[in-house]
Amino acid sequence: MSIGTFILVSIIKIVVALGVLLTAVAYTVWLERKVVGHIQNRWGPTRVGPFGLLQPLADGVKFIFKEDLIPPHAYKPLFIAAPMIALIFALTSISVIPIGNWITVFGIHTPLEITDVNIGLLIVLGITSLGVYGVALAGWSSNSKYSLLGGLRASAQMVSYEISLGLSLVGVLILAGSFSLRDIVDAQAGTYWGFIPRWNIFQGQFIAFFIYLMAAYAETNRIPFDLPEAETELVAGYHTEYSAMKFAMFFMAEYANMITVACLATLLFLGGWHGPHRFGPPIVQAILPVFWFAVKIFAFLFLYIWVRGTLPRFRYDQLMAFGWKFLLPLAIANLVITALIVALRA
Amino acid sequence: MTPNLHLWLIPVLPLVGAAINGLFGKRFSRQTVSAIALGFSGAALVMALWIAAQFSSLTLPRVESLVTWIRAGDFQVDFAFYLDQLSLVMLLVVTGVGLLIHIYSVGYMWEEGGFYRFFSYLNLFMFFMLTLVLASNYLLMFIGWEGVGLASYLLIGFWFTKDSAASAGKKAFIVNRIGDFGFLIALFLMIKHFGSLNFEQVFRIVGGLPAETAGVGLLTAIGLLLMVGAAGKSAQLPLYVWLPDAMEGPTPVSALIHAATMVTAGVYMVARSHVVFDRAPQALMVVAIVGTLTALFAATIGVCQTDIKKVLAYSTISQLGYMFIGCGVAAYSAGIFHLMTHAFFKGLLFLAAGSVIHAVGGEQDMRRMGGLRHHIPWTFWTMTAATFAIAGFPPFAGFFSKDAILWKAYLNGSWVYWAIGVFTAFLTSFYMFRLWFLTFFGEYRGEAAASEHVHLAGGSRAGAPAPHEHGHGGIHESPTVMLIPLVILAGLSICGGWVGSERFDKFLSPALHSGVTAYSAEQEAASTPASEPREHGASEGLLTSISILAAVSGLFLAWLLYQRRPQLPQEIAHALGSFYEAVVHKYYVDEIYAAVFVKPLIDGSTRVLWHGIDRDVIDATLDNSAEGAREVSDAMRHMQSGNLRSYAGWIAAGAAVVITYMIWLGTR
Amino acid sequence: MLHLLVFSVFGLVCVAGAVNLLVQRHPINSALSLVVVMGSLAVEYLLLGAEFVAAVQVIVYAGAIMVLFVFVIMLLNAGEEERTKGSRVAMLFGIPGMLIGSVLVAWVLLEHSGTGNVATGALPGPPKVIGWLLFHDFLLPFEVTSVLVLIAIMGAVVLASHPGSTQQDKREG
Amino acid sequence: MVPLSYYLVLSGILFACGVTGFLIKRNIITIFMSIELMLNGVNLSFVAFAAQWHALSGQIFVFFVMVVAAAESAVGLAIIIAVYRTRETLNVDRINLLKL
Repeated sequence: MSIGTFILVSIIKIVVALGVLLTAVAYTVWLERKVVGHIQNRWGPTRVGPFGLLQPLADGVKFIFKEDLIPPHAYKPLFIAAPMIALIFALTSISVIPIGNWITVFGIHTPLEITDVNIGLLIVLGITSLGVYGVALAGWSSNSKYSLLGGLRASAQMVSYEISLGLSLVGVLILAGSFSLRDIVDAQAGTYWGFIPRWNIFQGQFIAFFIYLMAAYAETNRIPFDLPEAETELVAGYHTEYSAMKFAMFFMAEYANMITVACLATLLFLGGWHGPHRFGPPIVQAILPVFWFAVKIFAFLFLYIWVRGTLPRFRYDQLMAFGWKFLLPLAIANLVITALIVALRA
Repeated sequence: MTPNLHLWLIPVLPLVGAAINGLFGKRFSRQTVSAIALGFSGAALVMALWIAAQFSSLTLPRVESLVTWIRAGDFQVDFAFYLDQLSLVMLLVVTGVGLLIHIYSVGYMWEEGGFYRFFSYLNLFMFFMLTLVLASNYLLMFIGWEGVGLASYLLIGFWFTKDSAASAGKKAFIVNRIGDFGFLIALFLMIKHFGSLNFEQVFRIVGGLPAETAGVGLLTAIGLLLMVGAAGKSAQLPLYVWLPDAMEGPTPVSALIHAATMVTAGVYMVARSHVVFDRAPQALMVVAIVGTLTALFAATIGVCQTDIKKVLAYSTISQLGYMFIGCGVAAYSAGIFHLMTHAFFKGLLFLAAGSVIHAVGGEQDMRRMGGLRHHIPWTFWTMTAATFAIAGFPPFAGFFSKDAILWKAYLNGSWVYWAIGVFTAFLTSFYMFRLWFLTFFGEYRGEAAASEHVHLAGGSRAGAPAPHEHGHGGIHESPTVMLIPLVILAGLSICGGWVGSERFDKFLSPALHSGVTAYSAEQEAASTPASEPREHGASEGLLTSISILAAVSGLFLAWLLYQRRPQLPQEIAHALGSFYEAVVHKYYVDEIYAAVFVKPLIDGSTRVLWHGIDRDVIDATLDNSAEGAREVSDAMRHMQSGNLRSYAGWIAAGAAVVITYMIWLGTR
Repeated sequence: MLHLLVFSVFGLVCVAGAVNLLVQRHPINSALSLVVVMGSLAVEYLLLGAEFVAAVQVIVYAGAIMVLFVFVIMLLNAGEEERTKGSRVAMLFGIPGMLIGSVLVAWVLLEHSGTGNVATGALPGPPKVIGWLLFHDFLLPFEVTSVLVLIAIMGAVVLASHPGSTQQDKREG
Repeated sequence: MVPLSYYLVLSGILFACGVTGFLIKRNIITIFMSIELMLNGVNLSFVAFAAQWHALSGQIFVFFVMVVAAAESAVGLAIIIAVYRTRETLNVDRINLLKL
């Protein structure tokens, strides 16, 4: 493949991926409002379009046209930069996430991801670990008590849970023996006794999945760990002072992060794009992996929203104690046991 | 392959006892402490007996290696244990007498402070002594050798708050060091020339060398150096001075360490190294001469001592001299035989003396005793057995062994050894019966000054916890726990010699046989085998009679002087004048040593080493440099501004200098 | 050529970040400049092939250590730097010393080691190999460092906790 | 193809910037960041030399440096917090009690 083709293909993929991602973000918001609405025994958005399907569009338009307020004592450069940082890092991490096998279109053989690197997981982790800057800086630069508290909480919480998150992944890495997301997915191909898929979650990584789930909720500042933006105590936490498109950026960043986390969960624990796909015509066979992938992400996001509609919020010291005194030891124990089993099996 | 005997357990068992008592004994009751101490030393005895029981079925000598200790090139030293007839005898003596004295000590030390400490030390001593006896190489033996010295030091200074006890401990330690120095050099010579310290290898190599009858060579040097070590440990001339002072320790210690076991280590070592001595007649001769002189010398001092324990101490030195005579004329088995019987009766003598001291409430001066035989009959009768044994009356144990030594001395050596030996035997008999009469017969002389002597006794233990406070109530027999060992030892003192030196010799001969004997060679040339027994038989009878006569005359003389005509000794003392003075003052040996060695040493180290070197050179250097440092620091301390950035500035400047220098070095 | 271009671009970003760290008076700006330096250094590592080092650089340095810095700045609400003149020594000796040292070193480096070229991705350090080295050849240093980290954790907890707060916790608990 | 010395010079510049920061900055947190900058400069030279000599030990050393830096910053920042509690300033020119 010549360098020109490479750049062309890459640009196409980036555009497509970004489009899909942003659409997904928009409709995750819609999904959340709908699902939470039904959980709370109401309808959710219904007015704009059928089933309120055009609601995200309307929201976007609203955000764009709202007045962009900047508080007078805010530290302006960072106040402006913070939401951008948050969104950029949230969107970037999708670039190394594969959504399917290699495909050949018009004689060009290319993977179904923006770029295929063999330390993909590390890159995702690195980028998500930078996402905390957006939140922290937003909280600080707003020069507001609520924001500062939210920012402090967010940075402490994210740094704390990042450790458990990373450790919960190490078990999977040991099983797959690679940092490449594609390799990890490939390691989960096949089934036990013909019907139990060899997903990591069924390979003894159940506890790891649980830890990942908890840590991921904390990393994305979602209920039950949404202390940084706890609206009943901090108004809206770190984005109290934000409005209009800047607020929208934080909002998009949060949902993009959710999707990234869902992608990672699917890739690492739920077998990625593997599923029963040995049927149908060739075109269906080519599309099916992507379909399974999307289904799993949808299930994961649904779980996210379900939890949000169900669980109350932690107290802050409970949150820290849970992360350091429960999740972290559990993650270490899981890691040790997994390593032992792998070592003994070898 | 014979089953493993686990020889290492024998020394280690007492060590465990020592460790338990030493570490936790403070919290234990006296009963627990004594149970532990007795239990572990008893276990060692049981093991020794078990080994003795199956002794005939063993192939000897037997070496059991535990682990390698040192390995350097070809040179290797193991923690290995060596069992043959010689070490078996020593093993039984040490564990048996040791256990008895342990039992005795329970009664003797019951009222003392530091009870657990005493038994911990005692067990520690057992450990080192058994290591010494069972070692299969000179280095391990040396460990035991040093270790018993340590235990001895600790026990002599057991009442460490008393100055005389503390300095006696130090004296024993230092004098022993002199001997150890010789021993060490002997070991170095062995390493250099034989490349090994293992008994088997050393003896094999030495066995291949010719006897140094013509001149003085390596073997003579080694032998003499070993003898220096032995003289230190076994209190021979000229290194005997520590033993009388060692009587500062508790009496059971004197019995166990300074009579029965430790001081005989030198004899054991000489016997163990007989291969070397057999090929070094000159060294052997030195051994014999030293032994003879010591025997006579100590005996004469013993005659005039008034402290009951001091008499026994000089008696011990004298008897050790006998053993060395035995070894010195290549009659090692006779020496070891005497060692064994001596362990019985001298241990008994000390224990009985302890019982006497116990009875009279801490008094040690015989002049303040007398007439005790009715008050303490058990002690009296056991002591009588021991006295007759040491004096050499048949059929007591001492007779057989002493006779064997004298006979061998006459046969293998010279009549001079024999003559002095007999004279010494006479002296021995005399002073022992003197002790006997003074202590047990006549009137009790302490009564009149009862309050005074208690006071004196208290004074003599100034500062130390008075050991026999409960003795105030008057003269009384010791408790049963102290009498049991006395009775057993008395039995051994009577019967211990019945085995006969011939049979003993035969039993030991595999261990002491070395092919070449310095004397046997000449002997065989001189006399035909056929005529030997008859000739020997005749003269042996004669000689035996003479020595019995010596013993009897000693008894008679003592009776005459101290029972019949008690005023006579004073007159004799006056008549002898300055000689008597010299003897009473132990020939001024301590004073001579103090003047010749100690004082110059102290003066030299005070003037030269302390004032000259330490104070004027070393201390001055330090003081001046410290002063200089302070002056420089006074100037420099202004750099210490407390400002972080200034420090960083200095670091950067310094780094620049270093970089510049390094680059200058690189481009030069 | 591309290599040199990328190197130069990120090297310049790097130096710019470092200089900005010095120039900025507000610690948070300095911290963010340092993050930029670290990010561009990660790219330089990638250029040299050390992908794992680059990833760890981002995760640990930029993602954890610098977050800690920002956190502390926020916590203490550190304001702009005061321009006190506390140290003449730093100016009189430190700065010249630093200049002399760095000029000398730069001269030596350019003069004496300029011949060897480093290819793009010269030495890939795949995680597997790195891990193998860490757990075999460098096991002892690894363990020692882990102990160091443990001590550091405890030290940080002890230092940062309010004096007397432990007793309070106990009473409450 | 980039000469090794370029990398080294870059690392040297970073190190020099760190030293300068240490010398001229007053805020103790910034001074701390200068130290991190120096460590980063050193790390770069480690990786560059590793690539030059094809020895992965260089990269291993970077990990150790990072771990030490992490430990150091944890303790150091804790110290800064403790100092701020008592002295209520972050200016090192005002924290100069440790002197004769």
